[in-house]
Amino acid sequence: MELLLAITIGLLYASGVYMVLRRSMVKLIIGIILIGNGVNFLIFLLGRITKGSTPIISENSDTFLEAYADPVPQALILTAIVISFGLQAFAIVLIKRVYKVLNTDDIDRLSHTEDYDIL
Amino acid sequence: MNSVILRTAASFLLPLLIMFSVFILLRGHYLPGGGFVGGLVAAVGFVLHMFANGLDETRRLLMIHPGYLLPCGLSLALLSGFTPVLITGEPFMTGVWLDDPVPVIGSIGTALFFDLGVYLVVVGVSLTILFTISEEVK
Amino acid sequence: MTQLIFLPILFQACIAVLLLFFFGKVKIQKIISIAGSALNLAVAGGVFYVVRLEGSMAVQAGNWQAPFGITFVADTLAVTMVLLTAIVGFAVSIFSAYTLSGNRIRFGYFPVFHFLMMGLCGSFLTGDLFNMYVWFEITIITSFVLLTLGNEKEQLEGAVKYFAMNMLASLIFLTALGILYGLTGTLNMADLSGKLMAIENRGLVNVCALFFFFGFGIKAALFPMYFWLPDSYHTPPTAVTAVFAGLLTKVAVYALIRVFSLVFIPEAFFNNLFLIVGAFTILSGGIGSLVQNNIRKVFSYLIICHIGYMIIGLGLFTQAALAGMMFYLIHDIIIKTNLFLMSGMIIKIKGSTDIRQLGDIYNDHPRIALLFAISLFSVIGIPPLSGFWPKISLIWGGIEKSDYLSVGFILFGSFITLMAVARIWSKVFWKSSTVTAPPNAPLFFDQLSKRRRFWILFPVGFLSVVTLYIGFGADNIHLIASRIAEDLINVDAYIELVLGK
Amino acid sequence: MRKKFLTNIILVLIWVALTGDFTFVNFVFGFFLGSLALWLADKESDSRKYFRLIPAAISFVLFFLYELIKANIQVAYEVIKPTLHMEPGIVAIPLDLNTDLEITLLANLISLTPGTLSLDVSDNKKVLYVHAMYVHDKQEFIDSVKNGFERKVIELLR
Amino acid sequence: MLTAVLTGFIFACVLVFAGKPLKGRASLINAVVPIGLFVYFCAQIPQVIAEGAIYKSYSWVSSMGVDMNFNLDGLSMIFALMITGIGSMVFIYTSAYMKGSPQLDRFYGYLGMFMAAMLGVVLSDNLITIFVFWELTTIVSFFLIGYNTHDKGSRRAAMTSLGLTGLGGMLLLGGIILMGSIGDTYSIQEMLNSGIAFSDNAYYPLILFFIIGAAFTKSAQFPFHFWLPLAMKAPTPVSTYLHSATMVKAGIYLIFRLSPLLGNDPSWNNTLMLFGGITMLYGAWHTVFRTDLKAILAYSTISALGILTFLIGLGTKAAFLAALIFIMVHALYKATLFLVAGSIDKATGTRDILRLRGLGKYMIPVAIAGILAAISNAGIPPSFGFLGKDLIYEATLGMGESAVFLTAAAVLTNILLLYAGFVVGIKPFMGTRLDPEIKVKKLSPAIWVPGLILGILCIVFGIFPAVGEGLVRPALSAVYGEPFESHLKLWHGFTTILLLSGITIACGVLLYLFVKPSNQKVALMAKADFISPQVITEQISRGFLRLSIFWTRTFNSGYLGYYVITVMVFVIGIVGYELVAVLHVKVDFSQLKEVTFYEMSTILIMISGIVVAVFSQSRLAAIAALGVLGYAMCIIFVFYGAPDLAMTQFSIDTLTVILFVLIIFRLPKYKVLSNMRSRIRDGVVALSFGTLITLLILEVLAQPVNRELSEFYADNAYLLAKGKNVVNVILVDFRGIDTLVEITVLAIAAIGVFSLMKLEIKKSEID
Amino acid sequence: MTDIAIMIIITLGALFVLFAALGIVRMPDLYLRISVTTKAATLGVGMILIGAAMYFNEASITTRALAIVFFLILTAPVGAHLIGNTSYYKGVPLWNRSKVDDLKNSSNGPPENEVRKDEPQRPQGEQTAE
Amino acid sequence: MTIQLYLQFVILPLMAVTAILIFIRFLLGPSLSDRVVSLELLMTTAIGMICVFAVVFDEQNYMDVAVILALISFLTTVAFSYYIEKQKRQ
Ligand code: NA
Ligand code: NA
Repeated sequence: MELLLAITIGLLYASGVYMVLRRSMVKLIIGIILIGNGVNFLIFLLGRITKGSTPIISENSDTFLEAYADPVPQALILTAIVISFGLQAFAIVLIKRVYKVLNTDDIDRLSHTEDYDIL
Repeated sequence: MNSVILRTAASFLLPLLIMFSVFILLRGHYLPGGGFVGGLVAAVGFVLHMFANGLDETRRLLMIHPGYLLPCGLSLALLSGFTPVLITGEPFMTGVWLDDPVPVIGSIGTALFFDLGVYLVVVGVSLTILFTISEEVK
Repeated sequence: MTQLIFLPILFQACIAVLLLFFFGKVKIQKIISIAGSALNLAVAGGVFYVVRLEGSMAVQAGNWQAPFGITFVADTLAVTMVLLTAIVGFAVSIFSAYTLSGNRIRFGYFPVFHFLMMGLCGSFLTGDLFNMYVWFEITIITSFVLLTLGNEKEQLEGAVKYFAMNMLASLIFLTALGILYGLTGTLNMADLSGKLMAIENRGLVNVCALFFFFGFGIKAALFPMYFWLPDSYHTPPTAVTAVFAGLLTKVAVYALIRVFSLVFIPEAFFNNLFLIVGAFTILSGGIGSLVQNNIRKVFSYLIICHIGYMIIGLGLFTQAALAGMMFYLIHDIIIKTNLFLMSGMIIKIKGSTDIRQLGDIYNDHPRIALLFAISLFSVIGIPPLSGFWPKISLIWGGIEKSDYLSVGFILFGSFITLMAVARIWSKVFWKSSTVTAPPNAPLFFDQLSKRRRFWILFPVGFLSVVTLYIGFGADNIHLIASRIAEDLINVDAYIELVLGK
Repeated sequence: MRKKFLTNIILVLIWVALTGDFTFVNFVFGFFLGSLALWLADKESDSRKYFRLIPAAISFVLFFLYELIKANIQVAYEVIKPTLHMEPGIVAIPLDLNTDLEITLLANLISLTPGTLSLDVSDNKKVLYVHAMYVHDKQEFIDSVKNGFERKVIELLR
Repeated sequence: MLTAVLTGFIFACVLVFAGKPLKGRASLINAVVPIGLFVYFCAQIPQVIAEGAIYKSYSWVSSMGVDMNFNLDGLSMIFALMITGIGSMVFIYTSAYMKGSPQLDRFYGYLGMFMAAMLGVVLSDNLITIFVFWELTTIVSFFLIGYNTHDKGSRRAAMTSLGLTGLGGMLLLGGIILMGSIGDTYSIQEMLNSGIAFSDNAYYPLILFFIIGAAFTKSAQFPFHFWLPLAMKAPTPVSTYLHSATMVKAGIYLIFRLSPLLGNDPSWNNTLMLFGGITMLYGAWHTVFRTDLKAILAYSTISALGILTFLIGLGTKAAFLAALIFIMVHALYKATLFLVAGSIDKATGTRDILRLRGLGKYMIPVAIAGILAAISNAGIPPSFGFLGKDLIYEATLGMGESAVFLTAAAVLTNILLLYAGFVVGIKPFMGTRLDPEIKVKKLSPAIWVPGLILGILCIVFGIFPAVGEGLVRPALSAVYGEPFESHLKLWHGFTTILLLSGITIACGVLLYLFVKPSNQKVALMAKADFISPQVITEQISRGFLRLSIFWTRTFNSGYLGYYVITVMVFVIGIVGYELVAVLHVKVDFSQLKEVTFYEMSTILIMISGIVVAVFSQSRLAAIAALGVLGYAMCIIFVFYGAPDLAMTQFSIDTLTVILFVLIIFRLPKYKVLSNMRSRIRDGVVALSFGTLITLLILEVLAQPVNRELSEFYADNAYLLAKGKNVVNVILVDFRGIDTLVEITVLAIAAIGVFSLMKLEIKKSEID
Repeated sequence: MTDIAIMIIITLGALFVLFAALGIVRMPDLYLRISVTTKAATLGVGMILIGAAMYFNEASITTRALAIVFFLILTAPVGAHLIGNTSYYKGVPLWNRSKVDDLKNSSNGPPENEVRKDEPQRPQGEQTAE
Repeated sequence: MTIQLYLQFVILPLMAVTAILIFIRFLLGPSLSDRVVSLELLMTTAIGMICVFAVVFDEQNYMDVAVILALISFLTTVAFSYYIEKQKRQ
């Protein structure tokens, strides 16, 4: 399964980068979300995965009696997910606003050619 | 949205979701859940209400602008972090717990208030964002 | 006593939260922000003083012993950065209060600004790499908000690129953290230091380090990852750009310094990488600054150019080079902030940023021009002003390592800076301008009340005084920088402080 | 007022069941929480009779489950057989119900049983438009709804 | 002594705030400063002669080895006296010459600062301190050349001179730091005392390159000379002071100062001789082709500087002596000539030599000064110049085999210089008729007195050689290490030297009589401009700017896609390089057997979700696919024991989808914006990056795992932190600060969204 | 014994969900797909939940399972109604073999003519993607 | 055969097939509404799947995930409907 997940993560990164390279702002954000998912998955996988046992201590004991999934990557990913949600929410609204002001979704139309008439 | 069915359903769902959210919040220290998800569930309730009844209606329901939940939540979280500094002189964010667990809620300590702060902030954030946007969409 | 470490962070947090309670109330917010920033300056100064007096301190948040909790460490490097942040924060807070339009303040400028300050202090003080990531995210989101605050056309155009590149950077940073945790199972920097040393597969450690390099490198605007900076830094209100210029790229430089001295042991591969990248950064920034017509873009490219110095210093990694790098960092934070504040003043005076239209500042406002000259000459490194001393130290480092190419680039960078600044002086201050403030435009500098003019000038003057101190009191600054350089080379003290072994 | 109180009690029961903690304190807490939720959620109320609630509800649920399972099997058959023999259509059903709650309940019931889907309620709340899978005879369909679900709803809520 | 140096700066600072009253007539008061300093230095002379040097030390940036150590020895003394003496004259002259200028206070401020900086250069013992003051002179010069701020030519000249001297400054910095790190000190005295031999060091050539480069740019040696004529755009007092008498001699001073340290190698001498020789001939030659008084003077200054370099290059004691005397000679007569030229300009409004004649009777004192200076310049006895010229010839003649060649060059130069001096100092006053268009204004005494004083001194110093001798004696011992023994005399008897002097004067006078300045000659010279160093340098710098524009435009194209792809290629290149070297992962496909069907199908759905998100032509379909992808991830999180994660991911994904859905109104249709080629290129980059990540993951997974952290958390979550959901305990307790920051991020994002949607700024708001 | 009951209930539930899935693939128009799926899935998942509740046999889990069922029963029809309603007005067509369409002719019906007129009038590029 | 094994090797694959079928509809569309409906169904299926997991791994904590899924998934449908409705009005 690790192999499959690793390939999937690679695919998430690749598709994310591909989307970031597109010219549409919506695609840009989709790309960033894709990479973000890839990163979360990467942390999850590299923290080593354990099947089926939650890092929650059972009701009538003080510590774990059996194997449990590493809670640290989970906590890290949780934080990362929430943070990237904040950023994504902002970004999504940003494209809305950009479109409202500039009337385009095309990133390449956001750039002006500089006039270097210094010579 | 102009649907009687949705409106009626939403008015049932809202109290239910709020209650669930508190449940998720309180149980977070022992079971999956916590302030973040809890806050989101509460926010979902209000957002549903907004979809069904319109923004103005939901605003009236909430009475305050959801943005004010942000400083409230943040200061609650900060205060719970400060508590150990003030009480025992231990570092910021050290857990301070009441000796005996309280029924229903479990152990009461700074972590709980911290989670409550998280909850409030999340509700505030989700609602601020969604309200702002749907105002635009209107 | 160690609890003091939290103070700079929490103080800013409290100001910000307090400001949120007064959301939309312009006047109260101004008062709170300025008073808060002044107090914060005192707080940061106090912490700096205590650490200089009693040595580095560490505190474990939540009272969980390292590496299990989040450690906060106040060593000389960290407290110096915190103090600089407080200085910049104080100046910009005043400048903002007197120049920003009420609308921007009404929509949350000040709370976000103080959150940014908090994020910066957090990044400097934390001893935990993942925690540094979250502080970084604070600086990123606040910078997004500040960058777009106002929603003007230019701002939004710049914001998209800024957003994309910075998101990319933080995703790479996060990837690096994931790899690091996978390799070592820890996130505490002191702990990482030892654990990474024990890993046999050095290549993998290097790859991990590379990801950190790219993540921070994008934010620090290194070659060839700097492109977003000149495309966005000239767009928001001056007060905002001033903070960005002074602190935002530097926090990434700080992270590079910290990570590549404490966590990863500097190896030849990285030293060479830094040297090459640093040299090209100087080159790109320098020649970029020569050909721009927007005064803020010139300054933006200068930011890039001068980051190259610090990276070269990091690449040389000798006591002298590191001291030079730190000295430069100290100087650069103050000076870049001031340069952008000045650009704001120029806009206030003339209403334009186009070098071709500007002019006459020297003739119309000779004293203001002289005030500006302090910073302009400092940025060139005209001796004995502040930019001069670190360069000497850097060159020492280069000579020590017999790296004459780097020395050459440092000198070349200085020369280009000289020409770029001279060009500004000639075109903006000397020549006659084609724009003038329209009559009855109450927001232009000349038509402001005397009191307001004073308070707009005050931050520039304040920072100029600091710059002068850095230049003429170079001895003290060099001592601090040398102390930091020692700390960076001998990390054992840091590790012992955190892990208590 | 009474409706509020009753709803509150229901909420308390749900809460207690949810937490699985049948202590007095939890009841009190649940009541407190329920009132809070209601206070937040329900700013207007009209009183109703709840005397016949429990038996009517039980009969209602049983009827509903029966309909649900029956219809599901019917649809399951429809889905797996090789050819499609449906006669779908949208049918307007005149309503005898008057409150929003009643209409909603009916509409949901109709939607929940397979093969039918409430599409819309007319603006004057007198007609319910239902999409149905099998409209062999329009009137027959209308009657089945009116005699089935609508009657049960009226029994339950009036 | 520190006070002496700082006086100028303090004076300048005072002027910034209290300059107003010192503008009009009162500006003469400003001259008190240089005169006072001149007196101060005069008062030191006896002590210097008696003790050899006065050494004062003030600690400054000691931690960097930089202290304010001042060493007033013979050499410094000559320069200090020149600086303050000529400075006094210039200050007086300025008060009249610049009368009415609205920024006179500023001008005096610059002059004061310049004087201070120059004093700093010649008095400092510490190399870095020298550099500090050296750069200050550059900067002040920039301000003074660009004094007429609205004149484009002035600004360009200022930029050019700054560029060249600034470049030299960088070289100097490199040189002195190199010297410092070899010598382990920046104090010249300490270096001398330690007896260090730089010429034995492997880096000697580099030091030479740096130091000589610095000196040459500053002292306008060929091919860096051209900034000096351009600098004539500055007001005449500036040209007098900076660009003839003092600043340009800073380079000469530097070479002088360092020759005991660096001069014991033939490469040093040869370089100086070669460039000095070329410069003196080149400069002198060009004077013939100029018609502007100041231009002629500029080229003759270049030539004189060449002579000095040349002399120091000779390296003999006689040459040093000649150079020291010639510095003084030149300072006196050149300053006089500049003042004369300025006076003429002031009185007539022109400096065009073709139009100037017959001024003698209108401005007798000026004419006297001019003629005296021209005589000294020509080396006609009994002027000070005669003495100087004698010594030059003596030095060249003493050079053994190459004596003839060197002497010939010196003679030729002197002939041409004589011509130049006559053209400026005598020609305007000769003749009887004025140019009809020229009106001669009356000049105030403050204008002609300084020139006259200096002119007279040109002769006085000649008649009383002991004055010069007294000054030169300690200087020579400072730079040559040996005391000066012989005595300077005007009359040596009939010698070869006298013959040479005669030839020089005769040829020069003939040249003056038969070769007249003309516009044709100017035009003739202009034809050769394309190979002049100035034009070549300008072309190089223009080329550099073009390259800069190309570079900047290429990298900062403004297109986000290029930025990202550049970064990506950079990342892939370097990471790939490192990774390939260490990769020993063997992909073990057998582990795929353990993958269950439902896992496989979840992955399958994920991958299809990705594909739809990437390739869908419908934006909402892409977003919905993103949702599906997120939900599939939730399921995988559930597989591997992360319920909290699944919950959060699910709620966040739902919210994101909702946000997208709400926002997407009115956005234009997805369009295919890129062509196939760029899509393939992007695809290749993206896939390589993805592959890299996959390989990296597999490599890391092969490493041993450390679970110290999670074990601690697991053991203590309930016992110490009273929670059973370890993830939540980490979030609110162990790593609570992360969460605190995280919610802050959310709060800020909410503010951001609020302001993004609601804030509208009016165009009139400038901030 | 309970185990077998649980297995049966869960199997039935899974099958209902499977039918729903088959339905959504096979049904010819949107409305039929909604009709088939919403409830089949609700019933199926409800049964699975009850099976799980029986397995754990614990009050808190049972209530949680019931809560989910309750929630699904409450929301599924509303969702189905909403999406059906809006789709209808957006113009998602009925299957061509549909018999009647009362809504079309009612006062609530879609403003057919307007829609048609509207379509080509939208400015190019402004047109919203689906 | 224990209940766990049965669920793992019979029911879970069955549900995986279900999910794939639903996803096929998602891919096919053709209208947005179809995708929304299949998304909703997918989420409902996920609830079931998670419950089955809870039994398979004997991990009651997973039930909470199902609760959250049930609570929140409805919102997606409502939002999409909202979108479709608004779009219609334009
Ligand atoms: Na969290
Ligand atoms: Na959380």
